[in-house]
Amino acid sequence: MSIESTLPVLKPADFASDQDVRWCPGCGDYSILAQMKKMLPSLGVPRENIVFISGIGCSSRFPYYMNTYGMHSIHGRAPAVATGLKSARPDLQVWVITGDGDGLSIGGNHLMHAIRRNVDLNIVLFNNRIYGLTKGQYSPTSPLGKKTKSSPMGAIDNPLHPLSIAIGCEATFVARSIDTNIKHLGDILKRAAEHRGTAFVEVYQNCNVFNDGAWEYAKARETKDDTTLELEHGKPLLFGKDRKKGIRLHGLDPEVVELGKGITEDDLLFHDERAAEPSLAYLLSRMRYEDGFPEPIGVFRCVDLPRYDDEVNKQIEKSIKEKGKGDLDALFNSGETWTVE
Amino acid sequence: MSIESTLPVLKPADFASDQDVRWCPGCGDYSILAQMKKMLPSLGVPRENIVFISGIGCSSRFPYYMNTYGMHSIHGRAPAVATGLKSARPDLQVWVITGDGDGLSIGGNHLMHAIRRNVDLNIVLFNNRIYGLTKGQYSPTSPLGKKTKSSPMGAIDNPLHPLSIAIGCEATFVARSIDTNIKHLGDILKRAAEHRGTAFVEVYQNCNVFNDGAWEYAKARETKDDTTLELEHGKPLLFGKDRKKGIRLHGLDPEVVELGKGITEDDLLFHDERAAEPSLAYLLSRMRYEDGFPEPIGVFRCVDLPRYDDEVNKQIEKSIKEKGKGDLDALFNSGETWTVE
Amino acid sequence: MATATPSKPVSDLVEATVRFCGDSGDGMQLAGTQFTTTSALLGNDVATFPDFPAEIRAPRGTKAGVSGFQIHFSSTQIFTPGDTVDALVAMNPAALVTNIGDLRDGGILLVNKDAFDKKGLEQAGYETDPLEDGSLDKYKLHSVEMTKLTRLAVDGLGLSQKEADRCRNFFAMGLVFWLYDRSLDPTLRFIEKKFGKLPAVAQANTNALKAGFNYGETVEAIHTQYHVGPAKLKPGTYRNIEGNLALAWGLVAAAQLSNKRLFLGAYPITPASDILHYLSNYKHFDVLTFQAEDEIAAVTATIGAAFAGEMAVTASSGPGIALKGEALGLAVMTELPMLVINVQRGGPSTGLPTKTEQADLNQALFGRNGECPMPVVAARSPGDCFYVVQEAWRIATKFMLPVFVLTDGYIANGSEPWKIPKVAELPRIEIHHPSANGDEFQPYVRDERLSRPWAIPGTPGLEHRIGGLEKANITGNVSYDPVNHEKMCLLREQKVANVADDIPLQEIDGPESGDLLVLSWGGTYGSCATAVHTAQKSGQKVTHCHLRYLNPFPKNLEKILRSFDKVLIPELNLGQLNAIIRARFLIDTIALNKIQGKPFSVIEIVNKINSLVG
Amino acid sequence: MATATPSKPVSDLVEATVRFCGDSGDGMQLAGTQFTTTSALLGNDVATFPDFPAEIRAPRGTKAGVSGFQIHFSSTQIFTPGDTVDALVAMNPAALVTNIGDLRDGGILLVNKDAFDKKGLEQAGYETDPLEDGSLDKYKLHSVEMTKLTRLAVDGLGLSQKEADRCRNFFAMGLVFWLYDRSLDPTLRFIEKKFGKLPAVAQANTNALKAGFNYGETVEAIHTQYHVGPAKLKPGTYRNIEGNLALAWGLVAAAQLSNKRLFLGAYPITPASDILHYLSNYKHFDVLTFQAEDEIAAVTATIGAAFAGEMAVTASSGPGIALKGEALGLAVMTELPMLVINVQRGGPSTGLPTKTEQADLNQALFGRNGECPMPVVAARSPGDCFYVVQEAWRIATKFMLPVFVLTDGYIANGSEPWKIPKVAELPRIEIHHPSANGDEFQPYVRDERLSRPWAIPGTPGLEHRIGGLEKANITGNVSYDPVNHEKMCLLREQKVANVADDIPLQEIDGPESGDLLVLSWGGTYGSCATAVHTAQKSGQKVTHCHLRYLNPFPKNLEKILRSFDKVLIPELNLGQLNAIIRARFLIDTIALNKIQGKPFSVIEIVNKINSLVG
Ligand SMILES: Cc1ncc(C[n+]2csc(CCOP(=O)(O)OP(=O)(O)O)c2C)c(N)n1
Ligand SMILES: Cc1ncc(C[n+]2csc(CCOP(=O)(O)OP(=O)(O)O)c2C)c(N)n1
Ligand code: SF4
Ligand code: SF4
Ligand SMILES: [Mg+2]
Ligand SMILES: [Mg+2]
Repeated sequence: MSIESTLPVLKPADFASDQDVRWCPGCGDYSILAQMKKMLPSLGVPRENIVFISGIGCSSRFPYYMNTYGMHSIHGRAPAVATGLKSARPDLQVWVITGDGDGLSIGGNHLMHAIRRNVDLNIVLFNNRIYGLTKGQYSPTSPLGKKTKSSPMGAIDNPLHPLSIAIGCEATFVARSIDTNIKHLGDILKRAAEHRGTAFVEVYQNCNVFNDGAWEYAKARETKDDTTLELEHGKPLLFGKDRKKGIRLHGLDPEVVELGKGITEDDLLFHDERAAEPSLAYLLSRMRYEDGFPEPIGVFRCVDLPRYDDEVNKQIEKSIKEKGKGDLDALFNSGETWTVE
Repeated sequence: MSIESTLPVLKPADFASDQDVRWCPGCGDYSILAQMKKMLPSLGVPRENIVFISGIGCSSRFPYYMNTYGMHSIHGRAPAVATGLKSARPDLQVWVITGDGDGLSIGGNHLMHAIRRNVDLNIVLFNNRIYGLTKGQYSPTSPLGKKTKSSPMGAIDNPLHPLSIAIGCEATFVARSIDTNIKHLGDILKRAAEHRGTAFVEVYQNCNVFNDGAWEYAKARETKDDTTLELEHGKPLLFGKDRKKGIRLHGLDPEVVELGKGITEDDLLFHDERAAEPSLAYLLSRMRYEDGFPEPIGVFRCVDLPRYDDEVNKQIEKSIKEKGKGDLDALFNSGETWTVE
Repeated sequence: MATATPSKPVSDLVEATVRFCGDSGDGMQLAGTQFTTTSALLGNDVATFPDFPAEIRAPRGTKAGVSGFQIHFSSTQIFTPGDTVDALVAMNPAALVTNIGDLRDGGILLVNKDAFDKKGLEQAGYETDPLEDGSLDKYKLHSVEMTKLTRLAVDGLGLSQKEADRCRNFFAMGLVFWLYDRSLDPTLRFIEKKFGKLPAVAQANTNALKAGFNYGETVEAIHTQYHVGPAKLKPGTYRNIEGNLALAWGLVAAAQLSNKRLFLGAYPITPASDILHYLSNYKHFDVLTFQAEDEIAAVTATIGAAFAGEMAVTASSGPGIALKGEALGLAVMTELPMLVINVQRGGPSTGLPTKTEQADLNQALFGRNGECPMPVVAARSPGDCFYVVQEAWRIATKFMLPVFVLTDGYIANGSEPWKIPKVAELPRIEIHHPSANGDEFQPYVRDERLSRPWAIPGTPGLEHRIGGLEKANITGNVSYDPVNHEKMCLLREQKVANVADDIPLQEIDGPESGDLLVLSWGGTYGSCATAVHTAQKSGQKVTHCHLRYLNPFPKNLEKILRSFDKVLIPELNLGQLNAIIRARFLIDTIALNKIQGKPFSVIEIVNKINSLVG
Repeated sequence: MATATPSKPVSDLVEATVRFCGDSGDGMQLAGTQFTTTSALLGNDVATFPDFPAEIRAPRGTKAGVSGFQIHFSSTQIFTPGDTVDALVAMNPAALVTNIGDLRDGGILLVNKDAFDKKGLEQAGYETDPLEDGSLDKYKLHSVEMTKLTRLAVDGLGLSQKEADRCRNFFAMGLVFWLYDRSLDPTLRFIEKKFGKLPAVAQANTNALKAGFNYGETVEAIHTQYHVGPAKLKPGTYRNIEGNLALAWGLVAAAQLSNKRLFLGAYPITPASDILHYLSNYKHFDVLTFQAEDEIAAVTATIGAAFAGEMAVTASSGPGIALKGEALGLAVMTELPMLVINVQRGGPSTGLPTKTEQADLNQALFGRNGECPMPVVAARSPGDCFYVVQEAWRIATKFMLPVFVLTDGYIANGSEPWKIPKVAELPRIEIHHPSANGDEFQPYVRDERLSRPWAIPGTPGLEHRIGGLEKANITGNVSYDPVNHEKMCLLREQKVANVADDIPLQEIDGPESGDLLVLSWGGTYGSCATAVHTAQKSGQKVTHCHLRYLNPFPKNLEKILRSFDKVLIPELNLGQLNAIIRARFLIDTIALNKIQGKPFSVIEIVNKINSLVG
């Protein structure tokens, strides 16, 4: 695919399909859709070279609303569909849209393997901590004790932490944002698009029908400065309304400290998204509001490593270079043959 | 199940079934089988209360050779079978035997969910970094560049690290041992059995037919002291023939140091398998021979947290206590009813 | 409040069909349910058909967001929710345009006039206002300002306008209750129970309900009230029941009757999820529900629970059942008893998740690798689900094998009056677990039915290993022996065939021979029964034969089939049972197929019957 | 070394069957392959049947560890590896006891005497030494000290005893080569190529081979040599080919002929893994192999690749295919072309992984939820795999749908001479991808065959979305419309039916009418063809009809079936095609079923024919 040098300049509206958007009024998905449409034109990638692949769930309706190529596949399998597509056509920009159920319950294995292969995909997981489309069962990210249709006495399944898993699976790019934090979300989606390799983005998304307020602490104007922490590469971990609080390491344990009284920014943990080893990213992924920590948003990890889609095609090129383009007649006639007159 | 007070004392041979063991001569699986048989009597659990569940693979033939209850299920699903069994019957001791293909390729998702639910299972993953039973394709733990039947130009799939994943999935017990390190292996299996919750054990296992020598560095008498490091709770991380080498933390990065020249044991990283947060365990799981580190063996993490099988039954008990044992006639007659004479 | 004394003429009817439709946010399912309960309490026979959109909440006012609930109520026995509607309540233009086609000519049409504004009409695609342009002339149109009247009725209770508007469905209900001369009492009780803790809301709904009722009573335009008397049901205590609830109750009952704990391994999927929801509320019945990470984990955990000795059940719908295929092979190979429930929906693939279909019969029979036979039974109506699962569990444990139970979205969500059984009168299910007797334990030794022993872990002396590789008969050891393999394949097949010795002979409804046999299965029961009754009444020699057992067939089925000149097989698929009957009996059956995500109407079957028997 | 001048009497034979058997470590597969190549090079028609244990390396000397390779070679055309064996080479007692049953009375038996020690006999379960106790009297027994003689032959080359013993199979080969008057040259070339870099090993194998040959030449006890002349094959250049290799080559060819890249998404599984292995070696043919994490990822990645515009293929065996069922629904719904290959093995469940069966036909036809039709084609022999996949790809792309290809373990691992085609003479496969033409793009618009356009990402102006929910025809938008759903179900069905217009009429082998038609499909071709030829020779009015197309059937099939008094359907299952034929045509066909993990012997079919046509 050759990209023409004088690309028409696209606008967000150019990325809207002709289909009515059918999420519940007030759903956090709308905001993510809007940020995606807003961000995409900035990449300069022609619309026809973009593909959205999703599984099943409210979130997975996403591709229908984008005027790009797309597939609303089956529950949990989007990363695998996308791996096939991207390996075959590394020139395309491939997005995977998934939910906490789609991506971490039925689809956990494909997610894990796409990430470890570092296929050049942009995976956005809409985490609303509930199964929306099937009307409100607890999901793998629902907190312990969560009462839902299928857990009337409270969920007893210890929740998964999407970023911890991704990091456990050798992820090269891991980030987090929030549906209503629109500028941040747009920036993160762009960073994901620019990363070469699997970019895994968790978005805190509100399901106002079945799990309203799940992320209220991280979204509400009054609390968000204390409950979230915006990661910046090379910068100390600061948060709070006046950025007077920070995270310091005590051995391997992070602790919240107030600046002043002898504690300066230099005592804090500094973020390094490019650290070769993911231990820092892992540690950051463990910081949870319920344990008294601000939850980091932004890019946890971003390192450049070989990508499956690239390597698989390189092996083909190399093989052609070394052996010459395969000659079927020669192949068929290789080995022991005999002739009947 | 009431366990009789005067249990007959069992011997390893009591755990051998009448089936011929059919692994290749020299396979590392024999040693694991032997250690299991040797360790089990020490637990004092009657044979009939032990169940081995496996998937498919050479390793998964294991249950046939144990004179306990057992199921050789289907590829990748043993953790799910075992979750059903154990939830239904928490009184049983349930082992899951799996391989790097069975457990991390097709079965990755079930493994992840059994671990995060902290079902009281003992999962032993025989890691030979190859698909043995299907005769030698690369597995999710095969190193990059590994040439196999299905990767003639070398594998390009970035390998997974079983312990990193387990830790990414909220594991409460994580350990590693080596098939030929029989005393250590026996101890670790015992620790796993004693842990309440999912105990995940990776065993370095040699497949002498399709991947001979994969772990030679960690097994060979000449090298093993330098390439492995035996973890001990509360102790500094020491290794090397004369235990003169150690691991020190530099920020979040481990580094190998020689003791002496101003460096003492106190400067080293101390192991704490009971750390509430798994960041240390995670960091240890990243130390790899190829990066110049000794690979830790032993127990990485061991913490006590609620178990799914226990909780699910507790909710039932609680519900019975609160609502009384369910009365079907009353249930059927609840709500609006009417009578036809 | 007792039934009001009618002040307008009351016309007696044998039966009637009402449909409430409106936006998904309009509370139509609640209105329908209340009308159903009230009618049932009045002694009517009832049959219902809820129909809701696939979207959780499609944008308000759009056609995609229309939700409907149809109730057929009668003073005679009925089996279907009715082909056409006698009275239609349409809360907005989108509901009107999508539902008007089903209102019979001359039928009553109640619309919420307030919703017919410019935006509403546009969203429904109306170019002119149908309330004004004469296009509804063939109906008895009553255009009521429901929004306005509801707001007035709740005025002074301190509700926001949004809250006030949420009471509109109670206004509509009240009006329809008046129209069909129903008591408000059950609904008033319901309001009390449901909103008791929110007195203002409770009062508002009460006011709206009564306002609707009084509106009918007062307004001149509506001159006649209708009355449908009680049906002659068998004596007993009744309740109205939905299929999924009946199924859940049947499972709990089967567990108690067989002295087992119930284990459900499930992953949510429409329209099967409610089984999980209901059962997760029955923990005090010693029911363990496991919400698995996917359908494969659900079924394999179920196999684990079956091995453990539980009453093990997994429930899903088509796409989820597809994922269970491989594991069901393991269940067949290990010869463990368990139930696999498929609440069928429209396929293929994700298909039409909220619509009904019966196109997974082939999947149940053949959707596994190798020769992998399983018995298959199907429920015919909401209440029948209760009994079918008990029967399935009886078969599973007696023959030691997994059994498929088929229901569908239509009976799962539909409801009917259900005669409440006494648990003491339900048949017990005997299960035997062996214990050691000194001999070496042989896990694949067989009894006269070919069943192997169900030895459960924890039993001393019976330690054994099972699995998916072919087993030697008797010993259960892995066996690659060719002759043993053939023997085992035939044994597994025979075991299923033996079930035919243990099930009732097939019953028929109508003469034992004649011109036409209508052969049906599953959720089409009601339409077929009604159509055959119609035909019989008009003197046609038509008999109905409804199959509960799809594998194996009852032993007398062939004889029945051969006693009729023609055999018609109506199915909501492209002819799946039809092909099986043809293959088995070489009879040139006639297929009637419909695959529109909804049940047969009676008339479709009647027409087909007429075309066949003149 | 040219063929030795025979110094003993040579007896001419039309055909012969030899089986090598021994421990899995004994190199019997290699011996068999070498004998096959040599015979093929001599111009014989050959058919082979390798049979290896399920264990990777079962303990040495046990029955579980016995590996065998049977070669049928002939001066006439043959189709099967032979029912019974004329000469059996048994390298140890376990091999003898498990294989002797197939040696014909009077057959030649060559055993390695050295292996018949106490332990070996015990492992095989012999209480007395069969070489001594007279139990083998009905065979021409030659008890040879192969181990000792091999060690002598390689003496002085510096090999360890273990290495020396590994040459025993070459000794056995040499002896059999002498017995059947075959040249050693191809094997010498093979040794050179394979062991060239290890001169000592190469020399040792050469020595052992020649020692075996010379042993035959010299030893008095073996008095006769046999000769099987060349067969009259069609002129051309031939090679011997296994089914899985032919299949892999067929795929590569189909890709080239359709100007596509080949994408294989697969997860290893016996007996399909070799397809992945072969194709992963053909990267220079622009073949991309993706070893997925499981079969679901394999098939869904394949769907992704199909969407991308590749020649997308997934290959597995029964249990893996079971896992693909749900995703195949998506493939059907998205109407994308792709191939799904099932190398069938013994089922159900894990079953008999290394054995053959044809019990997955039902799964291919029905193993999905909803009405989910797919064309199904089946290969009949190793070489036929090459052509079947090309035909399947032609259908897939012409009709825009996924196509099932069935082979089985028997043809996948078996081999036969294969006339090497010229690529230029193979039919091209035309594929059209649309590009924007100014009109709005409609992804579900249809051509005269009902195929929709294959628009691929990267094409400007054709952006569109597909998925598993029901689609509106033409526009491809999600549609819950009842009538559209029925229309789409019928369209998908019709599309498959339309394939019948595009495939050749069914051919038969024998008269156009008669007493009996033998109807077969897949890997039973050889046995059926041979049996029918035998019957025809003995004057019976029997015709053979072998199906390549199982869905849809060729248009003239019904006519053919109705032209015979009886129809016999032999299958390695419990009657799957049989049921389909009965359902479709209402013909009272006769099933002949075998499910022993191995092919029909010719005699089994001949006997059945005799019982039917007297
Ligand atoms: C095989 C299969 N199983 C189950 C379902 C039902 N299902 C659809 S979406 C969903 C969960 C969706 O949850 P999530 O991914 O969190 O998405 P959300 O709706 O919350 O955005 C389930 C269980 C299905 N469509 N297919
Ligand atoms: C559904 C399914 N897919 C594939 C297979 C084939 N298969 C059996 S074992 C195996 C991999 C085994 O690898 P591993 O788990 O590492 O076990 P090992 O043999 O190395 O001990 C595969 C792919 C199968 N049996 N079932
Ligand atoms: S159910 Fe929740 S996640 Fe789904 S569309 Fe509605 S608000 Fe959004
Ligand atoms: S193939 Fe490898 S893992 Fe399997 S039994 Fe043989 S040596 Fe062990
Ligand atoms: Mg969700
Ligand atoms: Mg392995």
